[in-house]
Amino acid sequence: MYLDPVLMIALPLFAAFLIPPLARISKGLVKYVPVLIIGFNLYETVMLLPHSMVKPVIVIIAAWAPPLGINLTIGPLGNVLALIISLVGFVVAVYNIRFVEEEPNEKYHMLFLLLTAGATGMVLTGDIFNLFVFLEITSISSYALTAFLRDRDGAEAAFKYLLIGSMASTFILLGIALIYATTGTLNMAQIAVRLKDVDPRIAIMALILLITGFGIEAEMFPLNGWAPDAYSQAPTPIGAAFGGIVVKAGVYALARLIYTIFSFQGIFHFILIAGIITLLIAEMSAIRQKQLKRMLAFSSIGQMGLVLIALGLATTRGVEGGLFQMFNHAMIKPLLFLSAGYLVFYSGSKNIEDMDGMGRVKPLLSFFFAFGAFAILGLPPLSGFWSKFIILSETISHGFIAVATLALFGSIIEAVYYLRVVGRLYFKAPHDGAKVQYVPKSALVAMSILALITLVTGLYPDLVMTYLKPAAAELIDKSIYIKAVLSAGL
Amino acid sequence: METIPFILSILFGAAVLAYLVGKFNYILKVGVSIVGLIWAGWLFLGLQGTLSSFTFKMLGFDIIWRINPLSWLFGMIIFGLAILTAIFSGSYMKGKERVDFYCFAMCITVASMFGIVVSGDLLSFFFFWEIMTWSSFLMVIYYRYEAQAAGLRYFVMSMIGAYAMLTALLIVYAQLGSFLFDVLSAGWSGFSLTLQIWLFVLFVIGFAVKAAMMPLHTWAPDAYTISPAPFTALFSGALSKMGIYGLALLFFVFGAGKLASSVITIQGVSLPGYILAWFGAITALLATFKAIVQDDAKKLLAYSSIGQLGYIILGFSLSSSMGVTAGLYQAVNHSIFKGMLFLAVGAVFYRTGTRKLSEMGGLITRMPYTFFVVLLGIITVAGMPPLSGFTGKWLIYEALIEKHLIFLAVVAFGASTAAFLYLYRIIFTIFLGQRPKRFDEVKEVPWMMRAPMLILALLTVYLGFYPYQLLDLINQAQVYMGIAPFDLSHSMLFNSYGNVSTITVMNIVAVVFFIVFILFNTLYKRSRKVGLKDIHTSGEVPGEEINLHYAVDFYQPFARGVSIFLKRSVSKIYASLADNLEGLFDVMRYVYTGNGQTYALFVVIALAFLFLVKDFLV
Amino acid sequence: MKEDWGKEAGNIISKWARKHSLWVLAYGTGCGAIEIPPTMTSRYDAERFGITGSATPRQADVLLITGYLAVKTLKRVIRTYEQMQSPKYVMGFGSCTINGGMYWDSYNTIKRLDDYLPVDIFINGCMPRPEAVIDGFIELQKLIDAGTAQGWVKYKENLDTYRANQKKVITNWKMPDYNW
Amino acid sequence: MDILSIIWIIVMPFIGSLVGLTYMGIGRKIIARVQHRYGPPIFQNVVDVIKLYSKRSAITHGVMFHLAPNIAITGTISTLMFVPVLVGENAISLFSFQGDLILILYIMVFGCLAMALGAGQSGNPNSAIGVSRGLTQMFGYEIPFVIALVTLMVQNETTSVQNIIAAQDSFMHWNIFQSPFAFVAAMFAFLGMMGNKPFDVPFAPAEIASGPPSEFGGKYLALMQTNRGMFAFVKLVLYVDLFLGGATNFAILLVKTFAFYLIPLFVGIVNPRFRTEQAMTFFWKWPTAIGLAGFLLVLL
Repeated sequence: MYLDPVLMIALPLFAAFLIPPLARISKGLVKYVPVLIIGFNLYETVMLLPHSMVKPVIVIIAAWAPPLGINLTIGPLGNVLALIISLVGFVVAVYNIRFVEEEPNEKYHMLFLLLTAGATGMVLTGDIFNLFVFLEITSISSYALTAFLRDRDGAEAAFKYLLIGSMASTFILLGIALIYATTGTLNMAQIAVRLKDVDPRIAIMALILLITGFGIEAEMFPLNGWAPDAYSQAPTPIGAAFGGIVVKAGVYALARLIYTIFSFQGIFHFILIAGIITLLIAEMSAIRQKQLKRMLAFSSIGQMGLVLIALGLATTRGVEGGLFQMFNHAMIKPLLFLSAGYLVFYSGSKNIEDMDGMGRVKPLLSFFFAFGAFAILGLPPLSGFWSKFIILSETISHGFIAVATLALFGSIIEAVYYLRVVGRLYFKAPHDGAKVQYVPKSALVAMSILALITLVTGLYPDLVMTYLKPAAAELIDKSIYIKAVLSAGL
Repeated sequence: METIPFILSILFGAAVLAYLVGKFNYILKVGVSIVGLIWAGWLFLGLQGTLSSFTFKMLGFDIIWRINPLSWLFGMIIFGLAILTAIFSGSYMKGKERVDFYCFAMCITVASMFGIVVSGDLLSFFFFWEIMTWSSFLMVIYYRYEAQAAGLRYFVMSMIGAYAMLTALLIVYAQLGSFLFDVLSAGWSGFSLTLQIWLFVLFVIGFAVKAAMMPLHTWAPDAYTISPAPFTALFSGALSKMGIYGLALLFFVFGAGKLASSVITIQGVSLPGYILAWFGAITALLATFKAIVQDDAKKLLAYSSIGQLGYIILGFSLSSSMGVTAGLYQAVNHSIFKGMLFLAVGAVFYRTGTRKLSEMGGLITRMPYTFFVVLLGIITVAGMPPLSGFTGKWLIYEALIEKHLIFLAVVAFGASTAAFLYLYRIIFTIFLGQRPKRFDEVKEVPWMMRAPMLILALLTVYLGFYPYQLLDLINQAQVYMGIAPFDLSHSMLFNSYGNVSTITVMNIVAVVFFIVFILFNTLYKRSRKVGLKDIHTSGEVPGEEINLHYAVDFYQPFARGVSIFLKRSVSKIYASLADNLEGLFDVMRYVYTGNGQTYALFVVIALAFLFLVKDFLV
Repeated sequence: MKEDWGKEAGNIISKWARKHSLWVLAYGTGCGAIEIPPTMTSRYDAERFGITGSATPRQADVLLITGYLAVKTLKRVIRTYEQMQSPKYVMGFGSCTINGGMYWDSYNTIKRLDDYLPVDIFINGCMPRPEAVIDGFIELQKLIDAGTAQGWVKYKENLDTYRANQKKVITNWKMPDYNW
Repeated sequence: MDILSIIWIIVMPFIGSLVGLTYMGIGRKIIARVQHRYGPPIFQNVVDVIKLYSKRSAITHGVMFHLAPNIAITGTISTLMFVPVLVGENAISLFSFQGDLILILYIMVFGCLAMALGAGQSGNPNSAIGVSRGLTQMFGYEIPFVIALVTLMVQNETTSVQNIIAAQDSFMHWNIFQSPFAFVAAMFAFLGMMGNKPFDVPFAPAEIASGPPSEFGGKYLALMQTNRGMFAFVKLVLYVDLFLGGATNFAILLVKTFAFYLIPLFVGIVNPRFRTEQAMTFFWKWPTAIGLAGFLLVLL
């Protein structure tokens, strides 16, 4: 039984603004608010799943039926992504309970809630301008969160992020304006229908602008310059949230754009090539990194490259694989970030070389990190295996053997740098005076959830795949989506 | 419940259980794993001759697990060796740290190997293959601090192999739409020649890494050396056989053997097979050279293992009835003797704490059982007649000569002769010669360690008498693989070229030995037993501090003679390649400069680029 | 009766074989060593009597001591002798082994080898020529044939006496026991 | 199996060792004559062995030391069992109806390995050095030897010694003429196998005190010497079987084997000693090249 899906956006927004006053009443209470609210979101998305799988749930806001009014279109895709976002959000929120001890933590929680709300909005909305608005909400809270630690590096990273992010906003806004000017509508389904009659030159302009804009959010090369800095300088949970939430929303937007709204075939090849380049360059950069979180950031970009390859294939199975990869990445990368956060915290240094012997000193953390590393390398029986397998299988089926080979080459590089870190954790003698320390229970719970999901999905991938299949179908066959949205108004 | 998934769940369950209860009690965790392995092995033993299979769907892929004579044969290798090594490690690992981790990884490795042999489709084959890779990686890095480089190299090499295999199997899937072996064997001949060759190469790379074929062997010496001794036995005895099993699948189940007849044949051997045979032979020879100059007992055996696997590959790639029999026989035999040698070296390490050949000596009186095992082991490795090794060697040479592959035969013979050198070295420097004073109080290992070694040792004697019992099983596997079974009557090996009766050989040797022994010992008074140091040293009485054990640089003249082969090393090439690549990756610093303006510029460039190519986007 | 005959035949054969196959371990001490090469090589060719050099004491039958023995060398000689397999014979070569010869008053050489090792035959002279050496060997063969070359039995029986003598001159006695 | 062949089986080892030792004695005599000496009687080696058997005491260093000569002679006798001594009407082939060349090749090494083990347990560094040298040299000469054998096997399409002999039915069909290259290669290998100069570095008496057997004395050495004689005989018979078409009676056998025995002997008389690695690499140059040339002939 699900409540009104609008609550999934409204409640976090409302709660976010409620936090500062609440903080005046009780400092301790504040940190449980995100857990509660995002927990509700999680519940909502899970409850919605059976419904949206059958038929997209259209929520009409302000009594105007689509295409006239603003609406939430909770198709399988949106729902699955919302589930991913709330899951990651929930886990990160649980983790936050003890991690963010720093003042002013109410702002932190507020921004985090905003970020989640924005991302959820992005994936649920059926209106392209709304999408933009939610994107802005997400982005702005991200900028703020990047600089949350209020040190020099954080500020610099936030500034870079802000710079690139505003370029993205500009381009997206321009693109939307172009579309609106030619089609006269902002509803995505409606646009998809009307775009056929639009002068293709204008359409392609709009597409280019939008692709560039969303490509920045989706960490497509060469638009991802902001990512390494932002990931590594932001507080660790936020790094996890970037990987698990922001990027996922960006990719969602990109997918929606190229699959549903526009129907240009050439763009898929572009995405494919961009994907493989992104992957290779990211992996090649990652291997040279000296900072743990920065390395994870590059790895995250690399994984997104794999998702882009999958999306570029434009086949049902490929998209399924891509979505599965997104799901897995959303589980594994936060796991890595969260464990890395405490590793960095305890070792007192961001550098990989200072992680020596952590396996002795902090066995559980190191275990989770190693577990995540193994999962992201695609070692069975962990979930990363299946998504990688499907994507590569699909890539090769379509004759892109070279792409698959390059991707595998990237994977080998990935194995090298992850194992180097794992090696340092376990194979180097710990520094003098280090003693066994255990991390807070909340963090452990957060990481255990992620690890468990990774293991269970790996052993029984069909569990997730059942829900990804309709989502992929929605992307591939856009008529389902369009029909559902447009018929809702009748 | 179906037997195969049941066995798998026993093994995985034993792994997890051993890890969990391992926190509490030593006997419990070792006991759990041993009991689990024996239970699973017992169930598996009962599957002989049955064609049990288990099918289900996962992610829309058909998965099938089944038993056939070939997989049963390899499965028995795995379980036999795994149970013995588990018992061995029960005593060996006592008092070591992280035994729970050890038992866990051990059971997982066995489970994954079992999974590989029962897989009836490429997907689960690859799935278990990868599990095997990481679980054995966990074992390689057991001694954590020293093991990093070896572990990393092992893992990366394995990944390269696995990904080559992945590419191949995905290509197969793209072509046939199914991962099933049956579909593949039916569909292989439909592929174009180029595709067949590509698939062949990719699969061979995948399997050759595990089988440590040169030049993909560089992980093996270090990984074998550094892993805990009981596991090394399993590693070399069973895990490397998975590469061989893969090759068997590739040639005879997937149907790459058919590629054979369509292309050029050399002396009745297909070109790819012929090339592979050369790789095998060269591996056998060069690895043997390398083994001769090692000073680390396990490294020596590791190179020896690489060399022996070269023989097996050689046998398989001939694709003839005899060659395959030879390969399979040698595979089983290699598991037995390499298992016993690694265990024995482990036992020596357990008592002396060193693996350096030049530091040991004269342990024969201290560890007679271990000596006996090593003695039988080296006789078997050398392929000398009374024991089981001879049959394998005989089969390989007959197979080569039958095909008139004389150059290969000479290389193989040469490698086999060179093997005497390192075999003698290992038994001499450890057990014979002078004993350093600090090992005077060394004791024989406990029975829990002795028993597995002795069982394997007696097995070689038994097979020396009755090789046909093993050959029977091999013949069943060959029938499954679609190869004419090797013709054998009881205890007689024969082909068109010659024949050997192993029982006669054994009997002659035994009878002559005992006659001479009795004559020699009854006609004479007992001889005087003298001490180790009581040797003629030009009348000098050697003091305790004088080293009379000739063990350092034992084959220095040999090393000088073959220095041309020894000074080049593939691993150095790989290392420099990796270094250069990493240096190249540094170029990426020019991409991610950390400068906001640059990134903004990238965005603009990307936009401009998109505008330029906009016609292609439509 | 029959057993005796067998023993007798065995004795005869073994005596004959021992006599015709003398493997010499030449302990090349002192100046006498120089006489051994001509004895063995083409000029005098001792090999025609079945006399060959042997590389190690384990294989040797005859210990040929070619000259004076310093106390230090005596120790080695004793060790070498004890490592030989019986029956074994000792041959003193030159005056030095008989009475010290020109070293009769040296502080550091032994004067009479027979005190320390059971010498079966002495070859007189300083130096004895190869002819004399070969003559010595022939004499030794005769002794073997007659069954009187029993030095090794003597040594075994009178080990205490020999040891006492040996220990008298060798002060730092650190040798394994003669063990049989 | 009739009574006669059983008798032959029992008697043959004795004959073999006697013949082998006598050849060695003759060899010593010949060497002496070349060096302008009179030389020992030709039965000198037999006398030596009898003397060694008559030694009253022997020392042992342990169980392998004790068993080594025993196993070594077991290996040699077993080899003898598989080599057809005489062919034709009065064939003496012992067990060699199964005479498989590969089996012979491997069982020949059996005794050597046992010797090496015994030498190892003696604890004398010289023995170990000798074994190390011997094995190194063995690896050298096995290459041309194997090349020759494989050539023969492929040429005759059999691995049975019986069949190889049968193929050499007339004088011109002897393998020495049929495959001269293989013969030359095998002859080089034979030089190494017999351990005469210039390939006597494993035993070098003046350098490492006769190498492996340096701790053996008395009955052990006696058994080893017997073994040595017999082993020489076995090798000679094998070579005669392979290259000279076997022998139909003892007279011919003795003539042929002695002819073969002379070759390493004469080479040895006039040559100094090779160093170990020289001895090994020597075999990889001309002998191997000649053998491979023979290969090419077979292939064509």
